[in-house]
Amino acid sequence: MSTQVFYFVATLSILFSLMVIFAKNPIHSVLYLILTFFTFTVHYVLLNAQFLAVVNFIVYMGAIMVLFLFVLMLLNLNKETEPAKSPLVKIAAAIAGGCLIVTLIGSFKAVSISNPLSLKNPGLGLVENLGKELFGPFLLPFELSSLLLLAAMVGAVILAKKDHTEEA
Amino acid sequence: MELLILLFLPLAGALISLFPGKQSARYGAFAVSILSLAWTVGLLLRFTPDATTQFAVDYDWISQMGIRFHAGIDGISMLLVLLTNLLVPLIIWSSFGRNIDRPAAFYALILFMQTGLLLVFTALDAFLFYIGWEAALIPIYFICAMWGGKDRVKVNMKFFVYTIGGSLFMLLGIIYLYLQNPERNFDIQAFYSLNLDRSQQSWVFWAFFIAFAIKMPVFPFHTWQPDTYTTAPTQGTMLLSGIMLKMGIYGVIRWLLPVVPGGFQDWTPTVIVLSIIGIVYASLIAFKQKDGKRLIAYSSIGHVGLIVAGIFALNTQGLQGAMVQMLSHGINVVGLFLVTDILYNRLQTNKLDEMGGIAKVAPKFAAVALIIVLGTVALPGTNGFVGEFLLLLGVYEYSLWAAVFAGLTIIFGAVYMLRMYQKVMLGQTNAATASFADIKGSEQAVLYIICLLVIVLGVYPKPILNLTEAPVQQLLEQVNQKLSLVK
Amino acid sequence: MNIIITISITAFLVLYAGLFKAKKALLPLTLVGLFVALGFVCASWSGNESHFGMMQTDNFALAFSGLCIAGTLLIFLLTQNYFSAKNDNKAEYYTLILFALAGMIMMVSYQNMSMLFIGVEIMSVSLYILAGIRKNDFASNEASLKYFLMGAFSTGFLLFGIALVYGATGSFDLDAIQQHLIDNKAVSPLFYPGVILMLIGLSFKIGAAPFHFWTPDVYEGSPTLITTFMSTVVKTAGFAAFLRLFSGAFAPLHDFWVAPLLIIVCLTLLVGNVTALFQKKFKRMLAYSSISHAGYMLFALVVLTKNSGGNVFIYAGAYTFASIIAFAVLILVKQKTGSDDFESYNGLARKNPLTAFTLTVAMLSLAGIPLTAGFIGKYLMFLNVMQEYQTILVAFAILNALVGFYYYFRVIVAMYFKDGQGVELNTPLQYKVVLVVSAVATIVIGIYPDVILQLI
Amino acid sequence: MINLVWLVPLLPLLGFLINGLGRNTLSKTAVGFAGSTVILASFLISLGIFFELGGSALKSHEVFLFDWISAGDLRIPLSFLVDPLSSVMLLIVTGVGFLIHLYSAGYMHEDAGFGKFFSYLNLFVFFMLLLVLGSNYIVMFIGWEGVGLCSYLLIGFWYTNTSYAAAAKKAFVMNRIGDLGFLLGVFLLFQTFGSLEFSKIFPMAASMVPGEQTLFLITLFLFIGACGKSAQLPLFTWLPDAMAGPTPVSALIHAATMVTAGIYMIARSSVLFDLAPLTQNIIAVVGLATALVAALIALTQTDIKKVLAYSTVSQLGYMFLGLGVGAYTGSFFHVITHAFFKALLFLGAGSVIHALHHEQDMRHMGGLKKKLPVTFMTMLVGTIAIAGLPPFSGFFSKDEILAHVYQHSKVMWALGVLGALLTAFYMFRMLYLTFYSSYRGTHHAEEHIHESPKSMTIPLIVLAILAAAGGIINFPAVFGGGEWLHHWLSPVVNTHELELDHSTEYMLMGISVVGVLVSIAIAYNKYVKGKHVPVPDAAERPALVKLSYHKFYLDEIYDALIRRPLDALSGFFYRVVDKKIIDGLINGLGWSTNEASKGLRLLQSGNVGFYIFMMVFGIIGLLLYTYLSI
Amino acid sequence: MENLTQQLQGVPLNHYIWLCAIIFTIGVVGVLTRRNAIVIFMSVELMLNAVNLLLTAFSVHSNDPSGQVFVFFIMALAAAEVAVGLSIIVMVYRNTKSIDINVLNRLKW
Repeated sequence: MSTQVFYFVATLSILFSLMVIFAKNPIHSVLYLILTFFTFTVHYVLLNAQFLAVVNFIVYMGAIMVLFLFVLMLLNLNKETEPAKSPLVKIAAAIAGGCLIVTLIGSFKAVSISNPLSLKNPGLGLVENLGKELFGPFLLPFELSSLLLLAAMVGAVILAKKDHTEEA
Repeated sequence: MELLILLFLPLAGALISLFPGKQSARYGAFAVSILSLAWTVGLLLRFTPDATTQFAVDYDWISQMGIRFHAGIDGISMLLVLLTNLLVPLIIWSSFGRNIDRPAAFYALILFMQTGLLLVFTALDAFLFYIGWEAALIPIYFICAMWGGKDRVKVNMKFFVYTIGGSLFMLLGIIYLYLQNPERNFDIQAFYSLNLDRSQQSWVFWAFFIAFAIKMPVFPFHTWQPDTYTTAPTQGTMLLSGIMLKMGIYGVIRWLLPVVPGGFQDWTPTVIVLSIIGIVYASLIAFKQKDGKRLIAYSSIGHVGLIVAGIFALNTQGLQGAMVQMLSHGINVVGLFLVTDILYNRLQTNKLDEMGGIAKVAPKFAAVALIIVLGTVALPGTNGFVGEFLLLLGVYEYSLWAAVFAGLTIIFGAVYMLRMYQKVMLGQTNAATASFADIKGSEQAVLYIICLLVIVLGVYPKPILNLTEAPVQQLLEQVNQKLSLVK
Repeated sequence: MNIIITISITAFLVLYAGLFKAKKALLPLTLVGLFVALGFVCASWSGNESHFGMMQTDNFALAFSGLCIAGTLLIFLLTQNYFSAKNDNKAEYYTLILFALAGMIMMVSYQNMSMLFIGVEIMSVSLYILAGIRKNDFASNEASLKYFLMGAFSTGFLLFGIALVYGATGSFDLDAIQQHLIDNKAVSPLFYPGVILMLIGLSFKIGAAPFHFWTPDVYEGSPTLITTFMSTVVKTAGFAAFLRLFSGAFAPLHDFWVAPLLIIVCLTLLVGNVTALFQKKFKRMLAYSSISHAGYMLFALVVLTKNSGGNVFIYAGAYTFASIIAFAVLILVKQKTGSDDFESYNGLARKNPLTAFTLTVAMLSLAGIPLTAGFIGKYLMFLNVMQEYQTILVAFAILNALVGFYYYFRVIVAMYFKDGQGVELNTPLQYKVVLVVSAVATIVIGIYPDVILQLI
Repeated sequence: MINLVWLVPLLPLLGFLINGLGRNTLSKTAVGFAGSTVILASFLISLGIFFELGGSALKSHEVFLFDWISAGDLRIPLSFLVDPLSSVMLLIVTGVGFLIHLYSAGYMHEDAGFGKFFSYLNLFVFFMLLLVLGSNYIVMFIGWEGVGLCSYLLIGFWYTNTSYAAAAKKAFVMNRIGDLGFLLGVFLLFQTFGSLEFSKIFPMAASMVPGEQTLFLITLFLFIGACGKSAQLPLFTWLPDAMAGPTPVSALIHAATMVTAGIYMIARSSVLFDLAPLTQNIIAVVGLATALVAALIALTQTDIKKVLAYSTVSQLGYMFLGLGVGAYTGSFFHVITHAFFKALLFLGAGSVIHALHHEQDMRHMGGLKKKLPVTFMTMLVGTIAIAGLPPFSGFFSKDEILAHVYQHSKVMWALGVLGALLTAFYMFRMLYLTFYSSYRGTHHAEEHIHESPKSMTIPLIVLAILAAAGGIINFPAVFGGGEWLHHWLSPVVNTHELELDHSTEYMLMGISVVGVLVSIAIAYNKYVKGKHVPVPDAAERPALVKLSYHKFYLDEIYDALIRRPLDALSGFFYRVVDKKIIDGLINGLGWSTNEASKGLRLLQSGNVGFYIFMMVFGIIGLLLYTYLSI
Repeated sequence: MENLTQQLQGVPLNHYIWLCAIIFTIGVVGVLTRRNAIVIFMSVELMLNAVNLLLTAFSVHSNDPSGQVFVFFIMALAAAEVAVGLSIIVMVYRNTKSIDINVLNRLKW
């Protein structure tokens, strides 16, 4: 048993994420993405980051992905309308991706951290612990991220709103 | 303080002349330039012709970077200040009969440039020197590009980029010297006392020399010059050839020679060969030029080549010759360009083939033009001879063969200048030149003054020689002393 | 801290004012807010206050905050006559700019990478929106989407880098990271790709090659006012953020990241200058010029000295003032002629001497001609790298600067030396103020930079 | 009087200023009066100086005016040197000059540029006096170049004629070629002796070893200078062309004074030249060659002034020949006598031309003996003098030279005599063609022929007397003469005694006199008896005659060897090197940047996908660096 | 649950890094290959999630909660970005009736 769960879930993550980018129909992509996110939630659980697991589940799968779906439906894009990119581009992309992964992993080549993860503090990922961190040292960024959300809100409203007035 | 007034009087004049009405700009600018000339003469009277720097000013400027507003005048500077402040009024005056579009801007730019030039000639801080160097370039670019002739935009862009490219490399050299200087400042004395090794000197030499070589211009760096001289408005050409060109020569004497004598020495043969090629080459090209302005432009390259060769020969005669010749060349070339301007103004062409017989209808004009031409071909008794003689003597002391080839300028100069004179003035009049009006008014006044200078300086050049004698000697001693220290 | 609060509150007030249709109050309100913020900048000068270990309002931060606020102020002044009467989005416009400004204040003063991240994102998100705020304008849409897609993409790299750095050092705090680097001779190999990825992420934000591709398109497509904002204030803040990280926390690893940085610098200079040469549109040319200036500003990182921050500040200041002039004139010209081609500048100087003169000053400054602030900036940059005798780099930069003269002078040539239809721009008072103030600042810094150098 | 020497050149300068400034306002009489009077005054002062010098024990006086140029150890004062050599030369210049001024007042009376002409003449005299009086090589050089300038101005006096203007330019440029040599010599002198003062150089040089390389170079350079000014091979072609100027100019400049400057200079530097035997040989050969070539050319010329011009070149060749063999006094003697008779001949020719309304072609003259008696008589005197018949002046001076040549080399002497025979032939040919037979011009023109006015004939007469009696000043010892000039000059000029015995001298004289008489007889036979008239320009000529007629094609050769290659080079440099290569390189840089811009611009394709691709490549590259560097 | 996680703590950190790198790269490849703006955007989300997982793993490894807090911020950003991004896409779609990024090439050169 031991670590095999991780490898199984990891394989699933990779598989689903590949499906996301290879699915012809955008709707399918969304659905695979949801599956990918689900496997991520499992990873969080495995890492004992329960709070993140929950948030990931709610925010990503519950909110974000629904938003994606909604927009796709709204724009009526549930068809495989996307003209395939030329094979050249695909090959180039594959090579680029391959290179990227090779160099990326290659640059960790001397990673000495092959020691297994060990959970020193089982309560690390719990709400209590994170809450203390969040409202302690990270209070300022937390408060300021409200600006981010507000800006996004204002932006989403003005951009998505239908109007025909136009500035000079 | 006296120096500050000298430096900034034209600038103030430039600002003032921007504001009043269009016509008063002309007189205002002229008045200011005359005032500066008067002030210069005043300084000259109080000037003691020895090797010291006088009227020095030294203020904090950009203290964080070790930059000071440090300027002063010694004999060499005085000579060039005199040249500048003498020629600028003449140049302004020469434009009186011309219909100039946007006169306020025109005269303001000239005066602005004057301040830049004066800064160059008096700066004792390398940074200030550089600032002046560029401050003189900007206005002349505008003058040439705004009031120039055909292709002015393209030609002037080339000129501008070419020259500023050179000067940026000089800036690189200045920064290098600054960093080598333990006191971290740009003071000229500190630069003089630097003791770089040969290879450093060598490349600093080129960093500076390229800027100077382009400005003068020396042989392979000259191709901007004929085009620019040809397309620029005459006043612009006069400023360029009469004064601005001397910036390069002055730079060599003040900032190159004493700072990196080792590099100077190592590259002397190369530069002398280049300048002599320039003399022969430019003179030969001048032989067949059809355009008067272009012909003078090439002749100027040849003359400058001789000056450079004289300086690089590194002896008293060569340097003193260069001093005299700087002044003489400034006067002569301004005269020549004024002559072409008058021709162009009357005939609407610079083509020599379309002229002829003007001496018959405009004898006064022909006479003064002849005097200027003779000054240019260095006839003894004119200012050109004194300089050219000393320069050739200097070059001769460097090498017989160098002098033989450099001396060809005496022959070639006569060939192309007389050819030009013949084509323009002699022969029969044609339809265009038959109604050529003789000079009068400001044209006449300016040309007469120039002729007077040509002869007076040729007959009695002693004051000029005295002015620069002491600093030149000191320079040579300094260089020799420093050379003995270089590994 | 006070600064961010002031700006945020101003943003809220403006938003509400917009809600209550108090259009006339928007600009005064904003200006007052910004002036107050500027006042706080001055008040906390030399305070070097730490805010929860997340922000450090040291002089570096304050100076850049001040510059960003001042730049924004000038840009707000350019809103006169910019909006049509029927425009409903004016308040949102203002609010988003203010939000972005708040984000930038974080970027210039962060002490923790989370602040950097949030600051960057507040700014970016606001800008994505602002770029696309002309909803019916195809170019604006395109700019917005391009900016957004690429921005999000690059954010991924920035985050990946942050994650790796965190993995290597176990902290987001800059001091802690620096300490870690100093203490441990052998840094975790995770750190190196982390640094590189952060370099990539930040290079994107400042538009350095080869991550500059968004710049020209977005600058061209966005509303000119937003382009002004992006190319001046935003860029300045990006640099400050870059500098804070690399000349602070990552400084001990300078030898490692200087080589890729040099490549980036050279590419940026080359691409920016050479491509700008062939542009037909003034606006797009300015976009490329902003790329090339990013290259020059990165010089400060090539050789780290104690003056690096100050040097970038001067450069950024010079660049900001000059660009604001350029864009202000661009707005005026476009309003009159409807085009941002170089041709529309033909003969402009005859009827608009003041405008032409200030634009000339701006171009000279951008080109780096002495007696303008741009020269001092370039000089400082050259001086900076010459401390380690990077002669070849400087020579390369000089060659690029020469190319730069060509395109900067094109507009001068058009205005002064070409004959045009003699357009007379209607220059409102506020524009005149901006133009004159910026031009005077450019010249004053150019002639007497001591005023600023003594600050830092 | 010697202290007033500065007045000598100053007066003509004053005349120049008066005439120059007042050329439009002063009347012709006033101009002529002023112009001539100043020269006369100078002449009188010179005379005073001459006699004072004769009476004084000190034979060399320097009059310092002011320091002209000084740089380092170079110090060039503007000062005058009065010594036997310069005092004699002063007399010639001012004396002959005055006569020519006087003559010009009549000759140029109808010309519109009368005032200008006089001012130029005065200026010329000024410069010539500077040349003569200068106490160092540089002051001499001022005059040297100054006379060149005046020559330019006067040759091109009728500048509306393009070919005259071209001739003027040619003269100036050719002179300049020589001047460069002069200057180089001066530089070498300065380098060797550290001074340019005659009074410093010559004593120092006297102690040098003969035949030293430096001295050879110095003298060679100086000789090149002299070649230009004194129209020696290969730089003589300007002088015949210089006949474009008004005839008094030809007389003054191109016969009597300026062209002798080279001889004067070498005579002055005789100390140096004596120490450079190689140069002397070169001078002798060049002089002889010039004498012969010019004489051969003169044989077939049809323009009266051209004949005289070539005869001048030929005579100058003799003088150089003399200098080359060390006969400085002889050469200088010839300078003086030549000044008399050549001025006379030119003025006479001018009188003819004046009478014939500017007709110069001898083919259209003839039979003028009756119509122009004074001119004829004086010309006859001049012709005999130049032909070298005793007791006219030319005989003595030429024979002194030839005697020295004989001593030096017999072959050269033979060739020299040949030259003398040719001289006699072409001079009499000229005389016969002009004055004998009958008039060959139009009948209409014939009626207007009249003798010249007094102001022209008086100088002719005076000069004729001088030409006839001029030999007296150095009457040879062989005839019991005192050789006054020889003694007078000996303090300054290295004089070499003739070491021939009297019988040889008589023989030499005899040979040349007989030869001259024979050639005169041949000429008489051909042109007076045979009434031979040269064929028109276009007509066919025998090859040798053609060669002579076309001046050995020297102008054409120069054209092909120098002018055209230089012109071609000029065009090549301008169009190819300057425009294509150097400028092309620079423009090419700009062009390639522009092209690079065009290319690089395309990278910005507008396609987000492509952009991201590029970014990813950048990222991969940077990561690769990371991978490799850690 | 607790037991399970305890057992799974044996996975080496390396493998987390590799996993995240792979997912990240898949995201990059997605961005490269697709033309549909929404799918591209989803690929970006994939990249962000990879980072999230990596941060969490590091956080656990170094026993420091701040990493997880950072993940929280990233999620906040993701939400904001999605809101803005999707509205931009909607806006573009309104004008062009397409969300193919290749259509967006009017701004070039």
